Amino acid sequence: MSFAELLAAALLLLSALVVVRASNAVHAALALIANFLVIAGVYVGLEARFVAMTQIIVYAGAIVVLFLFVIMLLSAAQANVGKDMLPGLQVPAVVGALGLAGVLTYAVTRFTAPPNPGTLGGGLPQALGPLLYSPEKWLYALLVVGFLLLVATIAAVVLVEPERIVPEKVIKSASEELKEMVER
Amino acid sequence: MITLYLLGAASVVLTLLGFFVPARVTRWVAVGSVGATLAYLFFTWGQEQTAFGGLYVVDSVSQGFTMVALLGVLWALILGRTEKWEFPLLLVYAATGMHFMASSPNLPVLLVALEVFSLPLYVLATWRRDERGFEAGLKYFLLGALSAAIFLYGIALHFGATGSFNAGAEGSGPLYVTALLLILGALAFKVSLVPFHWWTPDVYQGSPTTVSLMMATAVKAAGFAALVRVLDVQDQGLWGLGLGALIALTVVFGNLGALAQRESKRLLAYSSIAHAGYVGLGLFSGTGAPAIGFYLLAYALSTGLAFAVLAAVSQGDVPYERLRGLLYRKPVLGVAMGIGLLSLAGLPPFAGFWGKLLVFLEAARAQQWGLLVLALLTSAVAAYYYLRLFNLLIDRRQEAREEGGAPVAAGLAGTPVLSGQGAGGLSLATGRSSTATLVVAAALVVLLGILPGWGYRLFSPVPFAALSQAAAQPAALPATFAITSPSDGAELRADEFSLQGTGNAGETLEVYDNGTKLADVTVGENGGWSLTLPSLPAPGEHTYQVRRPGESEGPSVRVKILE
Amino acid sequence: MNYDALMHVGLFLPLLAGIALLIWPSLGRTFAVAAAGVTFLLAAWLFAGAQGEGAGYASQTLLLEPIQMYYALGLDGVGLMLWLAVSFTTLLAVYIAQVPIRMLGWALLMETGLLGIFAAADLVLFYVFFEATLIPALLMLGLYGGRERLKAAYTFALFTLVGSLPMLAAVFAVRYLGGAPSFLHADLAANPVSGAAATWVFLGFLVAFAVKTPLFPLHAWLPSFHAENHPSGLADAMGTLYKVGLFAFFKWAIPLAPEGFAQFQGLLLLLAAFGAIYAAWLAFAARDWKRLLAYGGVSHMGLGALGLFSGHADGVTGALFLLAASMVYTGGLFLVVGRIAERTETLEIGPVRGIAKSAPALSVLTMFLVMAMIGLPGLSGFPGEFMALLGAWKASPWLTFVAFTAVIAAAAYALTAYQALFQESPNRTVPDLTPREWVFGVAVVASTLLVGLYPKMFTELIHPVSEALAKLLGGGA
Amino acid sequence: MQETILLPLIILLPLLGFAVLGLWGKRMQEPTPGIVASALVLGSFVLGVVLLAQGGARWGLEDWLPGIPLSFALDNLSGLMVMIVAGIGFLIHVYAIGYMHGDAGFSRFFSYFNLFIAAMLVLVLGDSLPVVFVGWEGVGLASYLLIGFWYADRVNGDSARKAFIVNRIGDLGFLLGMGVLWANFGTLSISELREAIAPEGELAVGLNNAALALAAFLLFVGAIGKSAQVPLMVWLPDAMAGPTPVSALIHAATMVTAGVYLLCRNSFLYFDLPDVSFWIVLIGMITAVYGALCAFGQTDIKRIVAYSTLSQLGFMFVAAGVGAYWVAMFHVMTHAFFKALLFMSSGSVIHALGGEQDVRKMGGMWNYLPQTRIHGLVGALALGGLPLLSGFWSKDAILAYSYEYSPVVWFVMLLVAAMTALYSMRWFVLVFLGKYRGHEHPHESPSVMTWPNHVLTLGSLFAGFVGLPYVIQYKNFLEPWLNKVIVHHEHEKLPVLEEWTLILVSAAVAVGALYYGYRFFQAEAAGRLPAWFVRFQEASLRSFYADDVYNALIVKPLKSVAKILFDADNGVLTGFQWLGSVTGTLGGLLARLETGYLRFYAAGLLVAAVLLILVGVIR
Amino acid sequence: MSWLVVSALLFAIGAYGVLSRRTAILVFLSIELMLNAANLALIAFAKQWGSLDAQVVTLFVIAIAAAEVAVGLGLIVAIFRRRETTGIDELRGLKG
Repeated sequence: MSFAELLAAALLLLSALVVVRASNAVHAALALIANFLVIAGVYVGLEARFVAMTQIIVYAGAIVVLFLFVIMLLSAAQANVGKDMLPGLQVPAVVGALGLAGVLTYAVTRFTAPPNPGTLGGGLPQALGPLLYSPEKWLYALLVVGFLLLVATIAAVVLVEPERIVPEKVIKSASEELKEMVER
Repeated sequence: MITLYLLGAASVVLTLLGFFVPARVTRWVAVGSVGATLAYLFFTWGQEQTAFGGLYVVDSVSQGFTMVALLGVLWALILGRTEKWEFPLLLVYAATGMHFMASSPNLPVLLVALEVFSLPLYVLATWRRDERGFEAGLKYFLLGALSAAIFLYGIALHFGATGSFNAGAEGSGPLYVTALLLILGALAFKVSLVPFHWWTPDVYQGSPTTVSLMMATAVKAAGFAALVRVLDVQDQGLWGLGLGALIALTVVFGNLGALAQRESKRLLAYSSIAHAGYVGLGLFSGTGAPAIGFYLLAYALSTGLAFAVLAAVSQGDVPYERLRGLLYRKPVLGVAMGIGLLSLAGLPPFAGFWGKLLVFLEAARAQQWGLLVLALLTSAVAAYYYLRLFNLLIDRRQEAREEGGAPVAAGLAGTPVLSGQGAGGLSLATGRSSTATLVVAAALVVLLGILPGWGYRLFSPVPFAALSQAAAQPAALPATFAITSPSDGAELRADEFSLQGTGNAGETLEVYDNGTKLADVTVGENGGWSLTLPSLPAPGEHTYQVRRPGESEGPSVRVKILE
Repeated sequence: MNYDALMHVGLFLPLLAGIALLIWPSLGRTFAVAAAGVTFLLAAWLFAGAQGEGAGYASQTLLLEPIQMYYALGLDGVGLMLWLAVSFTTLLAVYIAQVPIRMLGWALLMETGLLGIFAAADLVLFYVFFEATLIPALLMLGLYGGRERLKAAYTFALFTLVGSLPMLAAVFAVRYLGGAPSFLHADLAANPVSGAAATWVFLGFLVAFAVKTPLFPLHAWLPSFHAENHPSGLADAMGTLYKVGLFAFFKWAIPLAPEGFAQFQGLLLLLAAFGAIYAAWLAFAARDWKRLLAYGGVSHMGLGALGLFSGHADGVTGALFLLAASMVYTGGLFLVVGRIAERTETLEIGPVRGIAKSAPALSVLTMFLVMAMIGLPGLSGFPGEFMALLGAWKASPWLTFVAFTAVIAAAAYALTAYQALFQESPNRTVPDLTPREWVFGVAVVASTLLVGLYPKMFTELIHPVSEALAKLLGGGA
Repeated sequence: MQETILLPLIILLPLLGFAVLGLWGKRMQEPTPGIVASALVLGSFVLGVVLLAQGGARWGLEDWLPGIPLSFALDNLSGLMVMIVAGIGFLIHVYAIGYMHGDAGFSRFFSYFNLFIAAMLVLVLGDSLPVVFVGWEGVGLASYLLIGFWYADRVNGDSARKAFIVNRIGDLGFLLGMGVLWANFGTLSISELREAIAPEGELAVGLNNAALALAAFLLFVGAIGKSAQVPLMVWLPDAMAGPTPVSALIHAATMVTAGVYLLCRNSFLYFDLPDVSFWIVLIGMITAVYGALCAFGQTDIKRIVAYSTLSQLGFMFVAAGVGAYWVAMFHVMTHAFFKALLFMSSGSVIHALGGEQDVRKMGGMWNYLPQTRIHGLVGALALGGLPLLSGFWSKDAILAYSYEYSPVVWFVMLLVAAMTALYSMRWFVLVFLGKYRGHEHPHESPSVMTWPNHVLTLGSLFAGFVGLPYVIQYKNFLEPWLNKVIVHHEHEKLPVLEEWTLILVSAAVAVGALYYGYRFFQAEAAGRLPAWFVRFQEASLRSFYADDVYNALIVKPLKSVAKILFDADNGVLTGFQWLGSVTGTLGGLLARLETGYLRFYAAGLLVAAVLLILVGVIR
Repeated sequence: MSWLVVSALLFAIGAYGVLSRRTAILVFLSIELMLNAANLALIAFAKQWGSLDAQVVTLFVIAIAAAEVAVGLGLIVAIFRRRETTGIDELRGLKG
């Protein structure tokens, strides 16, 4: 592992810890953006330039910004609001995380590289394009992801829709119900 | 392919239609389109088809499980009468998502499909816009996202170990096992096997009853479709123990937890956990898919009946008191609920029994005796709480007083009593159409109970002849054959000498002497074979080996021949 | 003459009639009696038809192809006799019991279940009928029972369910360890399970059938089931028919796992003998007629079980004959007790005395049935008990002695109760038998007498089958 | 021995009577049911005698039960019994027409009476043991119905039930005996058993003696139950609750002797089993002594005669025990005559005194009842064993045979004979002599009651001459006739001198006891009995507290244990329910795992994932 | 090759974040972190296996994350509007 890679790895882990431990939600979000930027760099190193670009533009640029926007909207800056109802959960959290890390590293380090890897061609869009859009390859998956985005938008709209004024008919019957309740 | 087009077109059309026509029309268009897809599926049964380079596969698993999923969605559509047109729309989206999931062996597509039908569910869970609805939605969302992350990491490791994204890829070594188990964990979350079931009771209780119905039936079907494909791996040893532990816990927790419940929706949630455990039993033997399919169909119909009746009683909580003496107040609801409960308990004349029988047979075929006995004992416990509910129905004592003072019957007729209901809230499923679904479903449960053959044929992939032949030979056990005499290292004189050994009844084996093939031998009915050597062996060291035709190694015995 | 068609019609006729009654109770009792009557005639016809070649009938059609499960019915001598007993008792019950019409519907449903149990030639089909009969019985208890009916319903349902689940495991084990190609009785019997598996398989069957015999520890559900049921005795008569344990042991448990049976034979004989004397003793202390008859029934079945488990041909014949005969007279007694309860408004033994003075015919009828129950020779109780004794003696003399002291206890509790109700100085007058009850009385008396005096027409059919079983167990004739 | 359908007809006639009278009896006027019943019994008597004259008959139906034939056989032994049952039965039927005059259940009585005769005939004619058993319990049922005939008051009902239950205890012995025979010989037909056990009068070689002894003993237990021997004798005195003809027929002449008949019919079983025979003799002796002692203290006229029956049955069992089966049957015949006579004359006395049964309120009947007094006298003397009367000959034969068996037995039985003479005189004196202590105005019974007594008197007088001892040159008819059928040891004759001394000794004892009794009990009539005798009479009245002992030792504990078991039984049920509640609480614990905290769920999820992978990877 | 170890550690840290954070938004943030760890692993394996498919899948994952965030934040906002809090421990109505 070259020096640059070591540095990037350290940066990644550091920023991740900040995301997880920061007391202020905004700092956590910003640390996450930093994390994503470093990862983009690593992607470039791993010959996945297009993915690195999307990572920066979509992931860091759009998603985390949305987070920041929502944090501001709900003025929920201070991270740990309310009393901690489950103080005892810290121990399983740490033990669980360490266990997970241990198991995953054990598994990952058992990886045996295949004999004849193909060439990536730097993960450029020219190579990814045909893969993405040829019916034999991933077109179907793309369609499904498209559908997913449609669903996501409708779902988000429905979630945050204010109470719509309801046409006349419904309210009347509701009031009747009230009168009836009162008489009984 | 047509089902894909139908569902896709329906979703798109409905998305646009919603703005122009009143909610009632969108609801019926949605019912129409899902019904059409269901009909189409039914008529083009057995036609296998793969498209999009293997990413979209239409086989018996896809058709069967999609059918069950669409059934659940259709039922929810009919029961869910609401003012806001988005409700049927989201349900159709979920239906399409489930079809995606059921008909693709590709892991990333499974993940996306998982998201496609989960997102609408998160929203539907909060539909009643009340305290508990939002809580259910949030819990389901965050845990769902967490499980998606686990699923994704599983896919990454799976790719690392095998280099392919297809579900049934062969692999070995700790990386592959970890990948498989991560995926198993994520899917276990979806079908609520125990260590991953945490969300089920709270979400079923919090969300409106109609949505819970859809969750209990359709989501489970989609989840198991994926599980069937993922666990189609030949070497069962990899995930056998893990799944066994999951199922054992599920069956115990699901049933015992249900004993302590006081509210019927939460009880049905626990019962759905337990049934997920029973279905899981079918995953062990390779040929389990049709049995699992049939079980899910029977389960979907029975638990659907129970939920539909609860939906007619109230969209919110349904404490036991509300059901007391239902048979006398609302005979149709009472009978439907009765049939549903008895079928869930697995009593014979109903479909539930055949489902259980078939799944247990699969477990027996896979020699999972421990799990089988545990499942049987816990289903006895299950019988108790179903019977307790059943006894409530036929209890003649005083009528239950609904909290609002209005006896339950009145509550059924009027529009929902003002309890923080948004104008678009779900009204009670007491319309003519919902009672019609009850009757149809009850009839189906009884019909499948009497003629299980038809139901099973819906799910069995291989044309019948092959399957029955497969079932005929006693047990497709992992190959165990050996030479029993002479024992290893024995010294024998040349004349009194023949080879004996064991194997699967009716199987042919090849006997080799020092690598040269001596003769073929067929295993007798009692699983034993014997061969007297054609030519007297030359004195000296001989290693006799018996192999399966077409394999290179097998158990062998070293024998020293004297003069 | 296509007898198989008769068999199928006979099996499902009560079901259809029952459903029709449930939906349109306005059809009335005559419809129910007609349905039960036709079923009885069919059973009699089948029985007569089988006299000749003595083989009986069998028909099978594939029901669930992948697991080789058939809708297979097979009626040999034993099956025919039990069909006759079940259909006759149901006809009597439906004819005489004063109950809401819908309850008759449930009774007819239950009749189909029972006929199915005796006719099933496929293990899974047997299990289906074995469990399906539970539902109408449970509903009759739950819908029309007495005050504590829900508690009784729980115990009854749970005993049966928890009992029959190990049996489900045994069903799988028999098929997959025995290596039989299908679930048909012939195939399963052809390659029975052997070794340690046989013990487990038999244990599975044992638990389920012990609940239904009922053998000692698992009889706890019976008294509350009968005490809490509808006072008319209809549900109790049908409940008595549901005591299929002995038949099930005979047809399924023992042939399928003979080695398993050999291991449990000692324990079973002990339980049977103890059950016989224990239940008879309890009957002595029972304070109401229904518990008395319930315990009497348990004691009787204990004697039968002793005969069956002896493994000798005559013991087995005795047990099966006793099973069929006790269906008729114990069922009849429950119905008569129902009629008495309607006249004296109470089932207690004691408050009402000396009604023989005002109802002589009723007292003679009850005396007749009581005598049949305690096994007076010449009536249908005796041949079964006697053959069971002959067989049981060869198996274990001491247990036979202990068990058959129950015969003395039977005389004690039955006559004490009879005397308390009918004989002492009358403190009430009750109306005597109505014409409908006369017909019922004559039918019961005639059948008990005929079967008691001429048991040959049944034993001839059963004996070859039980000899085959005895040979299987090496017990000899 | 010809195969004829007429044989079952003997049974069907009275059975027909039972059915006809049972169903349509109510419609007939007063005497017709009695006449119909008596005619049917006479019919079967005549049929029996005719068939017997033709050398017996046989009728059988194969495989009534698998391996067990339904077969009847009439040979000399069963012929004798048929004559007793049908003959004396007919006389008692006629007598009953008079006695039951005016009773509400007149037709019901005669239908039960015919049922009894039919059952007794089945018992006697049955050639396979189960058929005998059908008759055996049939008579049990008939005696239950007849003892409890006037069921209105509780005492009759209780004694009827007691009789049935105690009989049932004996029947269990019979059943188990059959079980042993079936297990060892594979057949229960008497003729086949005889071939298997004693082909030419000797015990077949290589038989399993222990099983034989067990079977014999169990059948003997059955006989004890039916013939009211010592352990199971408590029901006979209470059986007097039934009408007097019932006591006369059932508890004197026929049913109680069924036990003796059973031993004689199966003599091939007993004749070579010394230890079982010893037990028979022992129990016979004890019963004889016990019966005699109890008879002294009784105050009810019928109970005196009942206890005397008990004692005479003891005699018969001793005869069977010592191997003299034909003598036992001889005593059965003579006893039937004079015991029926005694009962019927008591019946006439009761009838005359309008139902009064207490001897202390009787006396002086001599001058009120001209005919009954003769019957009473002859009956008492025959019972007492006055020489030349039938009683003497049969009792003397028993004493002779028991002397050969063992002098001790002979001496005890001689004592009992003396006591018999004493209490028979007590009976006669208290009823007929002295002055009338009651305040009814007795009148003689109608001729329909006295005529049968006349016949019986003749029988009591001359019945003895069919079996005179060899020393008296007069030909002995009974012994060869019966021994053709009964398997027995060749009995070598006693020397003439000894035979005569025995006869004279027993004659002297009888006459002495009779005379002393006549004198001694005049005092009781006048109330001047010695003190020790009065105390003895109190104990004897309570039949030496046998009933109280039985109640205390057996009946009460059984009832209380039943109560305890009854409550314990739903203990078993609560045991299962407790199991249910345990799973319930366990369920409660598991349900509480759902704490409701989302983070708790997330933690559960992740920890589960880690464990799952660990399980997968490590294994 | 070491990137795999890094991704594993990142995944574990994300998991710790999910368990220790007490507001919905930050829990969601940690889940995003875990998703990213998975992406990193995918890209690393793509490098080893030399197949572009993995990179295509990474793109899909980013799209899924976007969709999830849209709905998730919508839900959180809706809950905030109703209960004025983002703390997840307060939402404890359903239990048992």
